[in-house]
Amino acid sequence: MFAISTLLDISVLTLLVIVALAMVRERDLFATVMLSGIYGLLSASFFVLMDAADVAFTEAAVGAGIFPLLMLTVLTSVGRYEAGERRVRILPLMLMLALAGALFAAVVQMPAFGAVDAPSHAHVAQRYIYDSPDEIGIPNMVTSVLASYRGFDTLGEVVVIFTAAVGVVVILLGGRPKTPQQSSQALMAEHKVLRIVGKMLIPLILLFGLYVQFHGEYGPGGGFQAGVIFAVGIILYAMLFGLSNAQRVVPLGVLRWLVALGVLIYGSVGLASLLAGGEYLNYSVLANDSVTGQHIGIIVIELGVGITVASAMVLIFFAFTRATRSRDELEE
Amino acid sequence: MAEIVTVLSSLCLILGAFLIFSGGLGVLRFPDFFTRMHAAGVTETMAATLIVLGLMLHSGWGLPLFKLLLILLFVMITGPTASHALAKSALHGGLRPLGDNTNNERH
Amino acid sequence: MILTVVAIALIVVMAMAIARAFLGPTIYDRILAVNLFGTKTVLLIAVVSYIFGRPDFLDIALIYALINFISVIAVLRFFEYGSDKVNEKVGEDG
Amino acid sequence: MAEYYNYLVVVLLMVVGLYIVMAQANLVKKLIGLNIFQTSVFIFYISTAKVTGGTAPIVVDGAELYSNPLPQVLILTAIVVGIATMALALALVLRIKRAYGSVEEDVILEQDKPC
Repeated sequence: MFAISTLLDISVLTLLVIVALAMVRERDLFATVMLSGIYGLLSASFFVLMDAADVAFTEAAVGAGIFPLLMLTVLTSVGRYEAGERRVRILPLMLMLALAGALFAAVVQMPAFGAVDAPSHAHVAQRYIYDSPDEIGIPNMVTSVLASYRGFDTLGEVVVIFTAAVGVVVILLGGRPKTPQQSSQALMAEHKVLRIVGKMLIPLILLFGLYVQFHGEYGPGGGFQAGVIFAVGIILYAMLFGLSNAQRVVPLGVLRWLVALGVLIYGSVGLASLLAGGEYLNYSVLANDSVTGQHIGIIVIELGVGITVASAMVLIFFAFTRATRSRDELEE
Repeated sequence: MAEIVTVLSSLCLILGAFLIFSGGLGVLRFPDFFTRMHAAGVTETMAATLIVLGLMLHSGWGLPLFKLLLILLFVMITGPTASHALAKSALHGGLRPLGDNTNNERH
Repeated sequence: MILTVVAIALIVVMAMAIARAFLGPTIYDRILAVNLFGTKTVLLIAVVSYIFGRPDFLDIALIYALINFISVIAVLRFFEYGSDKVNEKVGEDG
Repeated sequence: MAEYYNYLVVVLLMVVGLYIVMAQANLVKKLIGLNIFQTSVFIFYISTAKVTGGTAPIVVDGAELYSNPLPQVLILTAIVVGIATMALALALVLRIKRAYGSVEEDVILEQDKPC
């Protein structure tokens, strides 16, 4: 069993390097984005091989789903081919070779890959692994570290996502929309089969998102993953039935409120625990029994994370689509 | 009884692996898009079904079985749909199969 | 043992799909390769979860199956109905 | 050699990503390079988390050794933050395209030159 996991590890990593080199050479940005989709899938498979189920979950939805999607949207506006000659630049190449040499020299000084006694496993990780099932009372250690032990850090991450979404909206929806440059065309009207199958899949995706949201304490999952999956469901609807229809379902104004609401929910849990006499984001004081308190706290803040992530992703997608599409298409 | 299930499961897995490999070979070696599409589309659904079926036999009753069933369902619905949409899109985009003389814009 | 063979076959086919994605020659070949790659990833994760004895990982395979379909739709949508700049040379690229 | 293979690949990917950012003029391509760079960091962290013979850090009967959950938590949030900031960068690219009519670095620098 050990041998096969090493073999898979090495082959997946080799494929990753090959794909990355292919991306350097490729002049067609469209093909590069296709390759980056493959790159996302590969790195997610690698995370599965490294036992990082939750990370693989997120990378699957982000690296293989949303990242190529945003890139493609941008490509419809900036054009498909790179301009100019492709030449090897000597100075960056030399710099990179020097950097690679230095990093190689540093890397072989590290504890061997997979070493049980590596310093990074020695300190706080032991507590997370052996005490968290009793202290927090949930089996998924990644969720307990994310939501409880490092709750303050996660609050910061959620605020970053919120800020990025606000930034995208300000940058893209602030000015006037572009002048029309193409005829209006019924979106995906040619693909009746796709529309029908998509219509069948959307509820399943949303349901699966909810499952991931609330099952995150027991299996891989949680607010970040669920938010992205939920967003993907709504984005699928927007792609199949047009942006204006999707905006009728989730209007931009509502999304703007939701992005803020998630952060607010997260922050209020911290305030609630302050009021109950504990430290900020110390959920143990939320109920009589500390494990129950942790449960309540984690469910509520994961909900906040899910709401912010989902609405931020949808908001970003809507903003990009509006900025790259012409006016009459929006009003089809 | 247990042996029969094991043998069946192995059979499904091996057959699936073979189909996957032949499909991959077809995608790599066939001369034009539509033949490659054929190689991928035909083998993909069958191979995925066989492998998931093999895993289902392997796993026995429980939640994993249900999840595998869902995967099977998704793969069986989405695979052919994606192939159909892709082929249609290629035809619509002006690509013609090899040996099709009705429209020679690519030759 | 048999699961190992299946996993290796999947890795080999993934490599073939990468080769096709890089070679092209048409954009549709690349989309086909990405789609093929996605299905193989779903199967690889499912098989690996049994090799490792952790069927929890099946959730990940499930989400891959969904995402893979969506990315094909996305590519088709933006390729067919994107701006003329994207469509300028349908079929032959590179 | 095999026990350092992961880290060697991390270095390679990092260098490749950085090379794209430095040497290629198209802004979208630069962002793709940045993404490769970013992923190499993810791979580095997740590799350090792996313990030989360990299993995923979700409590399961009969498992004694688990991989380290801490790097996984850091990377899990970093991925989502990464896509959010990447979206911000892409939004800037769209605005640059609108303002300069191009996303090639040399063309933009040419236009910015004082006459």
